[in-house]
Parts: sequence; C-alpha cells; structure tokens
Amino acid sequence: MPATDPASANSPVLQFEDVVKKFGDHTVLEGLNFSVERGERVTLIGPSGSGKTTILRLVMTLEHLTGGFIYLDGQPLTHEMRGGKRVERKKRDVAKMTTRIGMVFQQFNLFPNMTVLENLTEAPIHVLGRSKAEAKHRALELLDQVGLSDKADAHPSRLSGGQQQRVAIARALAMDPEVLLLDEVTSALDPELVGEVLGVLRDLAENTDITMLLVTHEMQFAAEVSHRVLMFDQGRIIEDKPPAQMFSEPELERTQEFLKAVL
Amino acid sequence: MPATDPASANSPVLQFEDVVKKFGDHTVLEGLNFSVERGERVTLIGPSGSGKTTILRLVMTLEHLTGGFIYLDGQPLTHEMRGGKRVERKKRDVAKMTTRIGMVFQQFNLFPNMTVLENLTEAPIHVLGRSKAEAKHRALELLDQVGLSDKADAHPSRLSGGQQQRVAIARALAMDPEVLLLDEVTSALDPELVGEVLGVLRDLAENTDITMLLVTHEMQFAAEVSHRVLMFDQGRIIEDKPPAQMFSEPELERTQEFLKAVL
Amino acid sequence: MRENFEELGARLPSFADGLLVTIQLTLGGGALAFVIAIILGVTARSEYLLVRGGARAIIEFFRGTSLLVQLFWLFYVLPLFGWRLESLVAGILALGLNYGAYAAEVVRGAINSVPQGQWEATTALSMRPMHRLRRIIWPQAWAIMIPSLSNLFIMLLKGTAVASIVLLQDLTWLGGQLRQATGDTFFAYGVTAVMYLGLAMLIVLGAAALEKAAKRRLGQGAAKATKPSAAAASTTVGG
Amino acid sequence: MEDEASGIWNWDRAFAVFPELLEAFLQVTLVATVVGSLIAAVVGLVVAMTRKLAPAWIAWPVHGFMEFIRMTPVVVQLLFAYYAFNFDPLATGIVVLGIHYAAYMAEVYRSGIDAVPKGQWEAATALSMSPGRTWLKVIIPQSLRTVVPALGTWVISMFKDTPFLMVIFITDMVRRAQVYGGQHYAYTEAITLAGLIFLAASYPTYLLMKQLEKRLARY
Amino acid sequence: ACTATDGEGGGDALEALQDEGTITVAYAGEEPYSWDRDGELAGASIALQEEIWAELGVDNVEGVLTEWDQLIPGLNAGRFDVVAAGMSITPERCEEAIFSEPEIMYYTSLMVEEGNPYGLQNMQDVQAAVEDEGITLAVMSGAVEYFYADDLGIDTLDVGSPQDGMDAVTGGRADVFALTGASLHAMWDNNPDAGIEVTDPFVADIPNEDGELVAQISPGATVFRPEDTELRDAYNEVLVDITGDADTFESVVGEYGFGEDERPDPEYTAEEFCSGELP
Ligand SMILES: Nc1ncnc2c1ncn2[C@@H]1O[C@H](COP(=O)(O)OP(=O)(O)OP(=O)(O)O)[C@@H](O)[C@H]1O
Ligand SMILES: Nc1ncnc2c1ncn2[C@@H]1O[C@H](COP(=O)(O)OP(=O)(O)OP(=O)(O)O)[C@@H](O)[C@H]1O
Ligand SMILES: [Mg+2]
Ligand SMILES: [Mg+2]
Repeated sequence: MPATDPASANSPVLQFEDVVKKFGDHTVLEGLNFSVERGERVTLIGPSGSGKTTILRLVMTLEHLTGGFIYLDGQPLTHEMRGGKRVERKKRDVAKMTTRIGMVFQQFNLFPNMTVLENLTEAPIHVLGRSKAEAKHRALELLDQVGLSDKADAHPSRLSGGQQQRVAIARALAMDPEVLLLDEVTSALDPELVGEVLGVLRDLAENTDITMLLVTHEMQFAAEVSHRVLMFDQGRIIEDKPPAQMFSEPELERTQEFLKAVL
Repeated sequence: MPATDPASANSPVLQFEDVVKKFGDHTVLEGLNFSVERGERVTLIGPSGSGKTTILRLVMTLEHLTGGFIYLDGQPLTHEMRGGKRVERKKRDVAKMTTRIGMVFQQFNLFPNMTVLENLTEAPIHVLGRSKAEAKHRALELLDQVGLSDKADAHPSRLSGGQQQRVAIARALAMDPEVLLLDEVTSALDPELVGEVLGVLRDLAENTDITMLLVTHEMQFAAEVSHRVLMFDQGRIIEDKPPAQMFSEPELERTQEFLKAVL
Repeated sequence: MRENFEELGARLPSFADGLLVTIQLTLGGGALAFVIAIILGVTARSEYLLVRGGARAIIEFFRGTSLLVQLFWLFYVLPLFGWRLESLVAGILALGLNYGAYAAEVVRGAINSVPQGQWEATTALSMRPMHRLRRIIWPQAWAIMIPSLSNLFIMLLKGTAVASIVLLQDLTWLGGQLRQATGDTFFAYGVTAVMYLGLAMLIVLGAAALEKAAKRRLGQGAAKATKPSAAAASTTVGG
Repeated sequence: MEDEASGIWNWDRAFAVFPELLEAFLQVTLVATVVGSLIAAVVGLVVAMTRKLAPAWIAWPVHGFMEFIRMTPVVVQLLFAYYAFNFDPLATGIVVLGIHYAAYMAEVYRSGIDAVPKGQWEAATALSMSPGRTWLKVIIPQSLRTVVPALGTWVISMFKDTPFLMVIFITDMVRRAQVYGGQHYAYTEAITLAGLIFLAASYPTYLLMKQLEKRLARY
Repeated sequence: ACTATDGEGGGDALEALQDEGTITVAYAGEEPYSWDRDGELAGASIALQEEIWAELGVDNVEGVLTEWDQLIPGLNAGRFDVVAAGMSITPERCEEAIFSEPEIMYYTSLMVEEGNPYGLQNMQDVQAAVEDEGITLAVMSGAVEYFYADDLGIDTLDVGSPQDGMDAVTGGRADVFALTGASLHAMWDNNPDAGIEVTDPFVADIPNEDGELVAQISPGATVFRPEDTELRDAYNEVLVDITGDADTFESVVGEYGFGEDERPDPEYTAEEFCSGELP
C-alpha cells in the first residue's frame, strides 16, 4: 500500500514533532522528536513507566495528544496547524488515516464473540469495503502464515495464549497496514509459548518490508529483528542506536543499568 | 516449629503417595509419588499444563484430592485409610494441619481492605491465637526483612507489584510455616521488579532452613536456590536431579527441548 | 391552584404523620430485609444441599409471590390461625421478607464476585469460614453490593405504598385523600411524587457516602475519585 | 387447612375463581409483562447508549428524567400518563411500565457495557471500525452475557407490578381477585391463587433466563 | 382499640364491647354515608351506629377509614368489629358474612358531563346509548351498579373509588358514571365547577333470568362477623325501632340529607335479600 501522496515521497513514514502527553498533571512525554523511515523496524526499550506504551497508543489514536504533532507519511495525524493555530482534525479524516496503522496488544484483545475467521474479516469487509470472498481468502492466507489454518472456525477462547496472539497479529495484518505497532506482544504468554509468536514475527520481518514500531522485553529478539533501538527514560529518548551497538556498548550509565537488569 | 509427633522424626516433611487428580474427565496427575525432606528446596519445572500448579494447590488443600494420599510430617493431610477404606479427614483436623503450610500466589492476593500490617497480623492473631503485640512485633520484623518497614500502614493498592509480592511473602512467613509453597511468584511482575522479589527469596533460602516447594520460570534463580529440580511432563515426574546436573546435562530429550525453549 | 395549596397546608400535619409511617416502614423493612438478605445470601452458598436448597426455596417463594399477596396473608389470614400482627409489624415483616429475598441474590452475587484469589489466600492462612467471611470477604463484597442494594432500597421505599392494605395511612394514602379533597388528581399525586423523590434522593446520597467509605477502606478511594458521581451512586443491577 | 377452620379455605371457591384469574392473567398480566419487558429492554438500551454516546446536553436531561422515573412510584406515573394522554388505557399502562423498568434496565445495560474490557474498544479502534459497527458487533453482543440474567430479574419484578395497572382501571389478575372477593365476601382463595399464579409464572421465567444465559455463555 | 372476640359467640361479644366502652367500625369514606369530615367521623351510617351502640351501652364509636377491598378481610381477621359502609345485601355475600336488617335504601344516579348530552336518565337510557352511540359507562367494581351493568350486558370501565369515577368523567375517559345517588350528589355539591351534573336518583330496572325487568330494591346494611349472630340480633332490635318510625329515622339521619325515601320498608328483611326472594 504505498502512499500516493507526493508529499510523502521522501518523508519518513512516521514522525513525532514536539510531542507532549500529559495525564492530568503528570507529564509523560515532553517535547518528543523522532521519526521512523519506511520499512524500518524500531524497538523501544526503557524502564517501566517511561512512556513506551504511551507512544504506540498515541500513534494508534487511543490517547489524546496533548501537544505537538504526529505525521504519517508527511500528513498530520490527529492535529494540524490551520491559520497559525494548532487544531484537531476531523474524526473522519483521522479514522481514514488510521486504517493504515495496525496494532497488536499485549492482551491480544480478540473479539470473543466471533470466530477466528470473523475476527480477521470483520474490519477488511466493513472498513476497507472488501468483498467477503476476497477478505476470506486473504484471512486464510494469513492464518496459514501464522500456522493456524485449522483454527479458522474456532472461537478465541478455545485457543492457547500463543495461538491467540498469532491470530491477533494476523488480524492486524489483514488490514494491510503500512505501520505495525506491537506492544509487548509476548509478555502475557507462558514462556514456552513465547517462541511461537516470536517466530511468526521473525518471519514477518524477513519476508515483508512492513514498518514496525515495537516495545519488547525480549532483548535478543529485538537485536535480531530491529534496525534501530531507542532507549527511553522519563519520557525522552536518551540513546538511539542500531541494536548491535546498543546492547554491546551502551553509552549512558542509565542504559547500562537498565540492560543489566533485564538481560 | 519442629514437629512434635514422633512419627515424623525421620519421615519426609512432605510425601505424595499415588496421588491422582482429575478435573472432570481430564486426568492431570495419575499416580504421582515423590517426597520432600525437611529443609529441602525443590523446584518444579515443566511445560504449561503439566500440573505443577495443581500439585501446590493440592498441598494447600485448595483442590480436592481425587485419589492417593499426601502426608505432612508423616501424617495424612486430607485423606487417610481407616478400616481398610480411603476416607476424607475431618475439616477441622485438616485445617489444623494446613496452618503448618504457607503459600505465596502469582497474583499476590493481598487483602485490599486491610493495611499491610493487618495483612500480616490477621491470621497469626485469629488463627494461631497470638497476642496482638507479639503478632505485630513479628510482622514488623518480617517487613524489615523484605525491606518494607515504611509501608506497614499503607494499603496494598498503594504498592507496586514487586512490593505487594514481598508483602505476600512476609504474610505467608508470619504464620511460621514448616513448608512454603511458591507458584510463579514473579511472573505477574514487570521485568525490572522481578529482581527485588527474587532477592528476598534468595535471602530467605540462605538464612533459614524452611522447606520450599516452588514453581518458577526463572531457571537461573532455580539453579541458585534449589537442592533438587523435578521436571514434569503430562502429570508425571520425568527427571529428578540437582539443578547443576539438570540444567547442564539433561538426560531426556523432552527435558532438553523444554530447557531450550525457556532458557 | 391556590385552593389546592390551602388544602395541602391544612393537611400538612397529617402528611407529617404519613411521612412518618412511610419512613418507619422503609427503615424497618429495609433493616429487616438487610438481615434476611445476609442470612439467605450466605446460606444460599452453603455446601450442604439441604441448607442451600432451603435458602433457595425461601428466596424463590418470596420473590415469586407478590408483596401484595404476602401482606394479605400476614395481615388477614394469619389471624384466622390465631396470630395477630399489628399493622406496622405486618408491613415491616412483609417488606422485609419480600425485598430481603431480592437482596439475598445481591448479597450472594457480591460474595461470589470477590476474586477467587482472596478465598484461596484465606485458605492458605487457615482461616475459619466465619472469620474469613467476616473479615476478608464481607468488606470486599460490601463495596460491590452497595449500588444494587441502594437500588432495591428505593424499590422498597416505593413498595411501602401498599401500606393501606394493612390499614396504615402512609404518603400514598394521604395523596389519595388529598386527591379527594381537592378533586385534582395531578396536584395530589404530584405532591406525593415529590415527597417520594425527596426520600429516594436521601437514600441515593446515603448509599453514595457508604460506597465511598467502603471503597476507601479497600484503598480504592482517592485514586479513582475523578468524577463526582450521581452516576456512580445509581449503578447497576438489582436482584 | 380447610375443614375445621371452615372459613379459611374453600376448595369449591378456589376452583370457581381460578379460571377467572387465569383469564385475567393471560389477557392482562402476561401481555403487559411481555410487551412491557420488550419496551423496557429496548428503551433501556437506547438510554444506556445515549448516556455513553450523546453530547452532554442530551445525555444529562435523559439521565435526569430516567432518575426521576426510577425514584417515584409507578402508580403516580400511571395516573399522570393516563390523564395526560388520551390513549387506550392498557397501551398507556404498558408503555408506562415499560419506561419505568427501562430506567432500571438502562443501569443494567450500563454496567454490562462497562464490563466489556477496555481492550475490546481499543482493538476496534485499532481496526478503524466505525462506532456503529463497534457497538453492534463487539460491545452489545459481549455485554448481553452479563446483562441477560439481571434483565430477567427485572422482568420477574415487572410481573408483580402489573397489579398497579388497576389505578388506571385495568382489571388485572389481582384486581379480578379483589372484585371476586368483594362480590362474595371471600378474598383468601382468590388472592392466594393470584400469588401462586405469580409464582408459577416467575419461576419458569427464571429458568428461561438461566437457559438463555447458558446459551450466551457458549463462546 | 380493636376488640378481639375470637369467635366465642355474640353474647360475650356485646359484653366485651360494653366493658371496653368502644366499638371499632370500619368505613370506606363515602359521603354522605360515612366519611372523614375535617378529621371527624360523620355520615348517616355513622349516625346510626352511634345511636344504636349508645342504646346498647357502648358509648364510643371509633372509626377506621379503610379501602373498600380491605373491609371484609379486616372484619374476618378481627381488625374491627363491624363494617358500616352501607354494604348491599346479596345472596353471595350472605354465604360468608351476616348482615343487619336494611338500614338505608339506595338509589342509583348517573354522573354525566354538564348538560347531559346523551339525555341519560336511567339504566335503559345508558344501555341504549352504549349500543347506539358507543358511549362508555363507568361503574365502581363491587358496587351494585357494577352488577347491574353486568346483568344488562354492558361493557364497563371499572373504577376503584368514587373519585376515580368522577375523574374518568371529567377526564373524558367515560361518558357516564353510575353510582349511589347520594354519593354522586355529595361529590357534585363539593365540586360545583367540575363541569358535571348528576341525575335524579332512580330505581334501576334490571332483567332477571327470564328476561323480565325487575325493579331493584337495594338496601345497605351493617356487616358482622359470621359468628357474631347474637351481637347482630341485639343491634337489629334497636335498629328496627329506628327504621320503623319515620320521625325517629329522620332525626338520626336527616342531617345528611336522608328522609322518608331512604327509609327501608319494614316489611323487607335481610333474610329475604339473602335468599334471593328480593328484589
Ligand atoms: N490512563 C492513564 N492515566 C494516568 N496515567 C497514565 C495512564 N496511562 C499511563 N499513565 C502513566 O504514564 C506513564 C507512562 O506509561 P506507559 O504505560 O507508557 O509506560 P511504559 O513505558 O509502557 O511502561 P511498562 O514497561 O510498564 O509498560 C506511567 O507513569 C503511567 O503511570
Ligand atoms: N479448575 C480446573 N478445571 C479444569 N481443569 C483445570 C483446572 N485447573 C487446572 N486444570 C487443568 O489441569 C492441567 C494442569 O494445570 P496446572 O495449572 O497445574 O498446570 P501448570 O503446570 O501449573 O501450567 P502453567 O505453567 O501454565 O501454570 C491443565 O491442563 C489445566 O487446563
Ligand atoms: Mg507498556
Ligand atoms: Mg501454573
């Protein structure tokens, strides 16, 4: 789904500009700037509460942006400047843009009242307006990719955690997003099931050039799949490096400390 | 709390004899036999669903024993042979014995309607019949041990997960149990908080000779503290070794496979 | 309209009496219902089939037959067997049994919805059943059940309107009298409705305060106190 | 019960009045409860959704109105509606009962909707599903599971509020029992039977709800 | 204040009442028979009660204002001693309760919209207008007019109280409300601006089983518990002295607008009404 807008030709697929996020009085992000290029896979690491999840949720428009701008393909996502003022964009326009972003949650969040197949076809049919046959075809293809062809008609509650998470990944992919957001997608899983999910993601990284922004505590996995690792602390990026460097020769003391605790 | 019963002098503190556990038609444990000596620290490992939690819950009498016997200090716990028949023991008698067993849960399960101190003194006062002063004294001592002296009057909801789990450990210890059961006590915690809880347990292992039966996915920790590791699969013990051997030279293929996945 | 208010003014003393009757029935019936609800709600969870079955039968019976019929039996049929209850006693008893049966389901549901882990923790600490219920489970269930109980309490308040069956002259009865005196149905029942509304508001406020206190005791208080809630006060489900 | 205290219970009378009561039950009580419940279930849902979706200037007045309905006796509401609108009495009565119970059911729906995990809303947003579709396909189906048993309780409760219809001159079962009593100066049999018919009607309703609950819990 | 007699027989009942000095009388609040007049018990039925019980040595008559449907259950349950609500004597009721001799004769009136647009004067007019013009007749359930309508085959709006009936007429829910004349006239007097009028009282003609019209003679009487026959007999002895003499009757109930027309014919007995010989 390459962007057709000329503005996007050379701009990063995702860009944060002076992003501010407050919960009440509590400032989580204060003037954050960074960008992700098309096809890049970026991992966010950092201590609990540093704002990693918040960043993904802001991109997915699950949280309200307090200040600054987020651009998707060079176009403003939820807020824009108009007449010298920062104004909110229309819900409709925002919704149209978010179809190009997919997200996989820590808790899977599959729809329990639908079968696996229905989970995968609901949005393509009713949001993207695909035909039923087309949506179904694509869904089965994806289920095959995540190794769950035989579970198409099962209800999510009948699946193990690892299987549920693989379905959730397939569901996000069924929308053919340009950007995929992944928030600790293995941390609700039993250790033995983690592998199967990481396997699916590894596959995805190898065989597609989808842009990924991910949060994970699996450092080894992060090292394997990502192009860049961003270390967060207290709502700011304190280090930004390729994984090899980040894990072997972290510069700051804070990063060293953190890595020692989690590795 | 050394057992006063002469029967127990040389018997293992905990013994499983032909233990059977079914949930409906589903047999989880089928004729399990093993024992734990006084002061021993035993770790149960094995894939998800193999019955590790079930074993701890049976000892704590949270599940009904389908068949066989469990002995505490040589005395039958929930069932005994009487007149050649396997019969259930009186609730009262069972309750009396379970005061000698403590358990720490994955989800902490602190009482939200009580302060930390009340959580620690409630059972010693009302179950063991200790005086308030005595119970409080012991509670503060334990809170000091787990590094939470300053939280005595806080409500659990005000504590972080790691702090809550440390309180839960202190609460179990406040009953001075002979046997302590620990079921994945760190897996509900953020990775950065895991360390503090493991630290407390390591302390406990070093400074007391309390008998411990634990389930954990932290293999390194298991290796450090336990005397023996039992590998479970499909409700049976398939390997039983000191940790050094178990982790370095597992015998069975199933064990190797499992360890590869989780280590 | 003027005359209506004059008539109302002249009847204020009797309205005060009627209000007292309604309040007596509401508080008495409510207190009794609460006690019955606890007893039935707890016994309906008993592990003994006989106890549980008995509690269930009582609950279903008093929920299933209507308040009107129960009142009739207590007041008019029981005396034929030689048991005579005073009007107020009969009224309180019927309200208590009827709404107690409804509230028993609330109590049972709230106790059941205390997380399984809490029950298991008490077992792990070898607490006795009564001790566990009183000290651990109840305080948590209590916070859960308040909104539903307040809902039922308002129902009970409105249910006291059947008091005239046992010859009590409560608010509704006096509304009827006012209606005859003024010949103005809207006015008379409007006045009555406003009085009930006032009493119901008191219940809502009381319940909100209780809920807040209960939640504070669970350490949930200030953390969540974002919205001032007329909404929180009226939450959820009866029976 | 019957012989020695001859006045208390008379089987002949019981058999004589029973068909009359049953007729009134079927014609009024049952109809009012069934139609009233449907109205309550639908209006309750609309109100609950209004409170979630509508702008404050609509949501708050609706909430205020429903609170007023909830906190004042249904009798007063029946009388008001009866004299204010010149519609068919039974239709008026059923609508008033329906709206009265909608006030309760709205609360039930609300708690059911609140019980749907936040993650479900977020997943729907992440898939760019429209609000309408999210409600229809995700939220409502999931909340039904928690909501149905509680709604059932209110339906059973509505059964026993139908006698209030007598204030707008609808002869329901209890009224019929009283008329019979007044005609023969014998109330016990008629009133007691009315109570038993209520019991006989609410218990199957309760079982039906359990059944429905099980069906919904399947996934 | 309720004297429990617990069915030991009427003779003892009277003695007990005399000892107590008070009799508890239930009434339903219907002007001018028995109602609460500014906090005081008043009405023709009440006047009779006071007169008669005083004669029998019970000085104090205490009233319990009760809804119609609670009168008889309350009497049977011993909540009060007698019911003085001008209840009509019918064969069905005599199976379960006992009546005094007739006390006051009833006539039916019709409450209609001011100007009486349908020109209704009696039950036959009503029957015709219901059939031809589709008007609605309101009756109070349990009152004699309720049964008249039933016998005439008229579908009715059944109201619960006199006030309900008036509201039905003024609110356009009914075109005519049939009830005891004295009660309707009292309501009309109290609400002169209500836009209603009330016809002159009449004796209703109702078809019997053979279809012949029979004039309905309808007396009201006091109701006693079935076991209180001796008490009832004692009451009757004094009652017939009053109803047997026009002047005495007038002196007791005249205050409430009753006169010779309402005085029961001494030849009518409760027994005859009970057995169905009358009307
Ligand atoms: N809805 C909310 N209301 C108030 N504060 C919030 C909310 N969501 C997040 N926060 C706060 O924002 C901060 C950042 O949270 P965030 O979840 O983004 O951290 P994180 O880096 O993802 O941490 P973790 O590794 O624990 O998931 C935390 O201090 C958190 O308490
Ligand atoms: N209450 C229950 N009802 C039915 N089946 C149960 C119940 N509890 C456990 N089981 C089943 O018993 C088996 C063993 O469960 P158990 O929780 O003991 O496994 P485990 O080894 O602790 O696994 P994990 O590592 O995932 O915690 C599983 O198949 C589980 O589904
Ligand atoms: Mg996070
Ligand atoms: Mg487990």
